[in-house]
Amino acid sequence: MIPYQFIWLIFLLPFFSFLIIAFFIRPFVKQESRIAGYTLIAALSISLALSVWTLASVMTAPNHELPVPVINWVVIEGGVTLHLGLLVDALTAVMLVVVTFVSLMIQIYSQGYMRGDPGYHRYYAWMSLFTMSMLGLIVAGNLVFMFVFWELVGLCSYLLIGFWFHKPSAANAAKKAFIVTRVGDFGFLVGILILYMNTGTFDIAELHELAITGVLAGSVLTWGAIGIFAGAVGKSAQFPLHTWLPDAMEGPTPVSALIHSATMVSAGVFLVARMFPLFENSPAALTTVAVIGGVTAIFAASMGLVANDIKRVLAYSTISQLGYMMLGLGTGGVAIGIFHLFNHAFFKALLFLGAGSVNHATGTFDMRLMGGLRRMMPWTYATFVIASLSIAGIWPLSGFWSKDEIVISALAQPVLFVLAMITVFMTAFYMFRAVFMTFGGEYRGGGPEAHDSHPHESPNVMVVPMVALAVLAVFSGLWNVTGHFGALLGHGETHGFFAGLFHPFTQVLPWLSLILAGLGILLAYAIYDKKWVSAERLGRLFRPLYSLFLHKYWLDELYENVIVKTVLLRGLFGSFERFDSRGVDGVVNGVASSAIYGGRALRRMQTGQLQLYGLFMGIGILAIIFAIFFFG
Amino acid sequence: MNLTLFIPELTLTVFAILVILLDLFVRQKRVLAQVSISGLVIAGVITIAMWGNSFPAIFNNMLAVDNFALFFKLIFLAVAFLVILASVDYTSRFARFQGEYYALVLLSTLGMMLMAGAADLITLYISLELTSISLYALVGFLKDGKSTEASLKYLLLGAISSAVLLYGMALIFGFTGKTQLGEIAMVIQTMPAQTLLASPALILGMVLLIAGFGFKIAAVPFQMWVPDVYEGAPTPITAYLSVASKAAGFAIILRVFFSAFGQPEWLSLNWGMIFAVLAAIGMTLGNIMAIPQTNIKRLLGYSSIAQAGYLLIGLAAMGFSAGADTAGRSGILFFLASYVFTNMGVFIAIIAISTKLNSDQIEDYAGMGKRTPLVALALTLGLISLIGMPPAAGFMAKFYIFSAAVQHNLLWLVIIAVINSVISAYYYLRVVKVMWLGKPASEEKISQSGTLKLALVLASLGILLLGILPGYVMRLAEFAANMRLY
Amino acid sequence: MIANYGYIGLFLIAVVLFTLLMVTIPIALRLLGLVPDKPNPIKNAVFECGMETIGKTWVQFNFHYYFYALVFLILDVLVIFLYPWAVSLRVLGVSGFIAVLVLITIVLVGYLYAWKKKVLEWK
Amino acid sequence: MSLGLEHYLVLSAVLFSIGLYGALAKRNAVIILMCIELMLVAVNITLIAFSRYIVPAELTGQIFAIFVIVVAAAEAAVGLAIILAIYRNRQDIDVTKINLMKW
Repeated sequence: MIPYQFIWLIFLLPFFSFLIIAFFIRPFVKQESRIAGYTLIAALSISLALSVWTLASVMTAPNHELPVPVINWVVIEGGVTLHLGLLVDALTAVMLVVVTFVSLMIQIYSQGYMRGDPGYHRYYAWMSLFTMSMLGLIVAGNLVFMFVFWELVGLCSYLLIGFWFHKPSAANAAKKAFIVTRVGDFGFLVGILILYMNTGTFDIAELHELAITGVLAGSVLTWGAIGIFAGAVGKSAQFPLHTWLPDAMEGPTPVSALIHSATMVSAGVFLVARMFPLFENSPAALTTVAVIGGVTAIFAASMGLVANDIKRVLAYSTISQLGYMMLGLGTGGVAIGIFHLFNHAFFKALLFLGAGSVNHATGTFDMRLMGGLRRMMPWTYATFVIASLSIAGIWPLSGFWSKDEIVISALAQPVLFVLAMITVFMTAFYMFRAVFMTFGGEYRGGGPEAHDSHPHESPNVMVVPMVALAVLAVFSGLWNVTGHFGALLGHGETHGFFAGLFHPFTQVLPWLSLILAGLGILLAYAIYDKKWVSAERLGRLFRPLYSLFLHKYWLDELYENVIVKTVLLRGLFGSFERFDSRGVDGVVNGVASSAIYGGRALRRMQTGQLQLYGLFMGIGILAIIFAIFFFG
Repeated sequence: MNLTLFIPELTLTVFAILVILLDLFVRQKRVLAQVSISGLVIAGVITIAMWGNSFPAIFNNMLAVDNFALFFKLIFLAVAFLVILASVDYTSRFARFQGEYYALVLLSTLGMMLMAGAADLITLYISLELTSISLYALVGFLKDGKSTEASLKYLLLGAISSAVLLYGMALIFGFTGKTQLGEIAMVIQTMPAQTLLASPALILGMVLLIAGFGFKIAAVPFQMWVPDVYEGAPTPITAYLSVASKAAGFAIILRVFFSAFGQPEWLSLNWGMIFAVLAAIGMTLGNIMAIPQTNIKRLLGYSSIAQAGYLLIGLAAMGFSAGADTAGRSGILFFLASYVFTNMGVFIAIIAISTKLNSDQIEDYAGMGKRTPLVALALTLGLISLIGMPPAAGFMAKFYIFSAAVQHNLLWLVIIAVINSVISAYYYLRVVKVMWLGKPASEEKISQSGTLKLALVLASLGILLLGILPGYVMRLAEFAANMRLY
Repeated sequence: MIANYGYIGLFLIAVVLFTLLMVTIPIALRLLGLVPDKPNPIKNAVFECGMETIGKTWVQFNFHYYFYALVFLILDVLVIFLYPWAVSLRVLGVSGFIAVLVLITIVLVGYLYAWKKKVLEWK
Repeated sequence: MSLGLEHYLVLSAVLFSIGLYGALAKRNAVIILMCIELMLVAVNITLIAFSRYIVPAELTGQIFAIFVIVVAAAEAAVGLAIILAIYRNRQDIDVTKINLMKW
C-alpha cells in the first residue's frame, strides 16, 4: 500500500522541475547544455514509478479506492469548505500511469527533436508545468481544485502551441486554442455553480453520492451535467468547438504529440468519466454525450480522408477517436471509454512521434512531397505501420479491443452504431492513405529546407521511445481481453465482451468491423500504392463530397463571414487595425466583435464634458428613485 | 475618553506636519520619503498591535475602533506604503513640491483611516472630505494640461456628489433626529412599519447616500469621471485612487448600510436589489468600454469600474442576507485585500515602464518581455489576477464573492459576472500578448531602481500568497467582518 | 415627527427633475441638430449681460490677491471654531482648551508654510 | 401664517436645485464653484431647520453646519487654486472647452 505523501509527490515532482528549470537552469546555464531535459526526465521517471505503485496498490485496495487525508484549503465561515483533497481510485491511477509514461517518452524524444532550438530551456519549463497541471487535474478531489488545474492546462497549451511565437500563424493558433476552449470552460464553470447552488458542495465524491442516492436529480442534475460536458467538449475538441485542434499543429511536434495523446484533449474525456455517476443518472445528458461523440467521430474522419498535411490527418483522427471515446462513455460506461483513451494514448503519441521523425528527415509535413521512406527509415516505418494497424482496429492490436467494445455497446442506438461502423472504414482508409503516401512509392524530394536529398533514420534517442510506445501499442489491449480492466474501473459492472484472445472470431460484429477495416486498407493500397485507381478520377467521381471534405464543410468559410462582417464594422468605425482580433474564431469572433462594436459605440457617451457627467449622475439618481417607488 | 486608541491617526498627523516643516528647511528631498515611510510603518505597527480584542468606540461613539476599522486601516497604510515606494523616482519630475506631495498622501491616508472608523454622519462627512480634498490636489500635481483638467473634473464632480451626499445625510438626520449610526438604526427599528413606508424621506436619503458613496467607488452611473481622471493623474496617484479611495468608499458603505440600514428586512432587500442592479450594469459597461481603449491607464480606469461591479455583488449578497451571515461582508474584505496587491502590482509595473518610455500607449509596450522581463512578468501576473484566473489572488477573491452571492440566490448576477470575466480576458490578454509577442521598438534593456523593484516584488508576492494560501487572510476577513453594533 | 414631512422629499424630486429637464432640453436639441451651433463672441462671452470687459478679466489683478484670500479664509474658518468654544469656555474646561490649542497649532503650521513659501510678501 | 419646518425645507430644496442647475448648466468654472457652494448652503439650511424643529434640545444640526461651512471653504480654496492652474495652462476656464481627455 503506497503512502499518500507519495501520491502528492507524483504531481509535485514535475512542478519542482519547472521551478528548477525556470529559475535556476534557464537564467544561469548556457544554451547548449541539455540538463533541463534531464531534470524533467528524472522527475517524470520517479513520478512514473510512483504511479505504477499507486496503480498496483489501487488494484489490491478495497473497492479500488485509496483514502487520502485532506488538507483544508479554504474555509469560509458559514459557507463552503474547500479540501485540498485527492480522489485516488482506479480511474485516477490508470490515468496517472498513462500520462506519466507517455509524457516521459515524449520528453526523451524531445531531447533529440528540440536540440539546438533557441527556446530549449523554455520548452522544458513549459512542458514540466503542462505535465504537472494535467497530473493535478487527474488527482484533484473537488471541482474547484480541478478547475484551477483545468485552467492551467489551457494556459500551458496556449504557451506551448505559441512556442514559436515569431510565426504569426503560431501566435494566432495559440490564441484560437485558448479562447475557443475558454468558451467551453465557461459552461464548465456554470455547471459547477449550478451543482454547488443545489448541493452546497464542491467535493466530487460527495456529488457522486448525492447523484447515486438520487438526492441530486431532475433538471438540476441534467443541466449541471451538460454544463460540465460543455467544458469537456471545449477541451477535447468535440463537434461545435473542434476547430482549434487542427490549427494547434503550429507548436513543436512533441507538443502536438502530448496534447493529442495524453494531456490536453484527454482531459475532457477524463472529466466526463470522473463525473460519470452524474451523467449515468440523467439519461438526457448521457444521450447528449453519446450523440455528440458519434457525430464528431464520423465528421472528423470524413475530413481526414482528404487532408494532405500528415499532421492534419492525425489531428482529424484524434478528434474522431475522441468522438469514439465519448460515444463509448455515452453508451457503454466509464470502463469502455477510458479503455479506448488508454490504448489511444499510446498509438496516437507514436503516430505523432513518427510524423515528427519523418519531418526531421524530410523537412516537411506535406505527404505529397514524401514517399519512398520505407527503405530509408525502417524503424519509423515499422512503428508507424504498427500504430496505423492498431488505430484501424486490426486484431490483435490494442486498438481492436477497445474500439470493438465501443462499437458493440453502441448497438443500443442503431443510428450511432451505423455511424461508428462507417467511421471504422474511413479510419482504416485515411490512416493507410497516409502510410502509403509517406512511405510507399518513390521519394518525392522533401520540403524546401530538407536536410539532404537522401533522408536517413533519426537518432536513437528519438527511435527508442517510438519502439517502446510501439510495444505498448501492440499489447496494451490485452489487458481487457478477459475484462480485467472493466472490472477494475467499472464499479461492479463487468464489461468483458470477450472471453479470450480468440473469442472475437466466434462472433459476428468483430468480423464485420475487421472486414470493413480490411476493405479500407485495401482501397488505400489500391489507390495510393499500386495506383490501380487514380485518386484524381475518384476525386472527380465524388466531386461534391470531395470538395465538401476538402473545405472542412465550409465551416471556416462560415466563420470567415463573421470575420468579414467584423471587418465591415471596422471599416465603418475606422482605425480598427489596432485592436487585433485575428485568430479569434467563429462564434467567439462574433461575440468579441459585437462587444468591441458595443464598446466603440458606448465610449461616445464619454464626451469629456464634465457637466454631461454630472447630468448623467443626476439622471441616474432619479432613475434609482423612480425604480424604487414604482417597483420596490 | 481613551486617546490611546487614536494613536495611529495621531502619529500620521504628526508625521504629515513634520514632512511639511522638513520640506521647508531640508535640502536633501529623499529624506521626506524616508520620513513619511517611517511614519506609515510606525502607524501600521501600532494598528497591528491593537488588533484582536473588541474596543469601544471613542469620541462619544463618533469613531469606532473595531477590527473592521483596523483591517481597513492596515489596507490603507499598506497601499500608501507601496505608493510612496513607487513615487520615490516619480517625484523627481516635480522637484519643487515633493514635501507637499508626501504630506498630502499622508493626509489622505489619515482621512481614509478616519473613514474606516467613522460611526457618525459628521465624522463620516469630514473624513471623506479630508480624503477627497487632498486627492483633488494630488491629481492636479503635474500641472500640465491633462493633469489639471483631470483634477478640475474630479473636483467639480466630487463636490457635486458630496453636496448630494450631504443632502442625503440631512434627510436621514431629519428623519431620525440622530447622526450616530447606531442610534439611527435604533430609531428606524422602533418605528412602525407603515410610518417608514409612508415617508419617502428615508428612501430618498438612502438613495442620495448611495449616490455620494457610489461616486467614490466608481459605481455606475456615478463612474463617468473615472477614465478621465485616471488618465490625467500622476500614475502613483492613479494607483492610489484606484485602490485606496475605492476601498475607503466600500468601508463606509459597509458600515453605514450594515449598522444603520441592516434592519428591517424589506429595507435591506431594497438596497440589496439596488446594488445588484448597479453591479450588473457596472461590470458590463466597464468591460465593454474597456475593449477599444489604447491608453493603458484609461483601460485600467474602465477595468476598475468593472471590478467595482464585482465588489458590489458582495454588497448585494449582504443586503439579501439582511446582515444575517458574514459571507457577503468578508467576501468584500477579502476581495479588497487581493485587489490591493493586484492593482498596485499592475500600476507599479506601469510606472516602471511608462516613466522610461514616457508613453502610456499599449502598443508602445511591445517587447517588454525582452526589455525588462521582471516587470513584464509582474504585470502579466497582475493582469491574470484581474481576469480572475488561478493561481492568482483574483481567482480566489471572485470565487469567494460569487459563492457568497450564490448562497443567497443571486445566480443570475453570478452568471452575468462570469460572462463578464470571459469578456475581460480579451482585453487584458491583449496587453499580455503585446508585451511578450510584440516587436520591441528598440532592443536596449530597461533598468529599474531598487525601491521600485522592492515594491513590485512585494505586490507580486502578495498576489501569489493570496491566490495559493488564502486561508489566513480569509480568516482575518471573517474576523473583521463582525463589526461593532451599537 | 419628520415622517409627516415626507412629501418634502417628493417635492425635491419634482424640483430636481424639473432642473434636469431644463438642462437636458438644449443638449437634446443640440444633439437632434434642431439648434444651429454657431458660436460667436457675444454668445461665448463669459458674462451673459452687462458690459463686455476690456482686456482679459484675469490678468487685471495679481494672483497674490488669491493667496491673500486663501490665507484669510484659514483665519476665517479658525474663528468659526473659536467663537463657540469661547462662548462655552467654562463648560468645556481644560480638554476643550487643549483641543483648541491643537487646532491653532495646526493653523499656525499652515501660516508658517505660507510664510516660508513667500506668499505673504508682495513681489 | 407662521413659519413652519416645511417652509425652510422648501426653501432649501429650491436653493439646492438652483445650485444644481447652475453647476450643470453654467460654463464658467468659477460660477460652477459658486453654484456648488450654493448647494452646500442649502444643505446647511436643511440641517439647521431640522435641528431646530426635530431636536430643539440638541445642537447637532448646527455643529454639523459649522463643519460643512469649514469643508466648503477648504473645497473652494482648492477649487480656486486648480482653476488658477487651468487658466495658466490655457488662458480660458470655459468648462465645455476642457475636454482633452475623452472616449
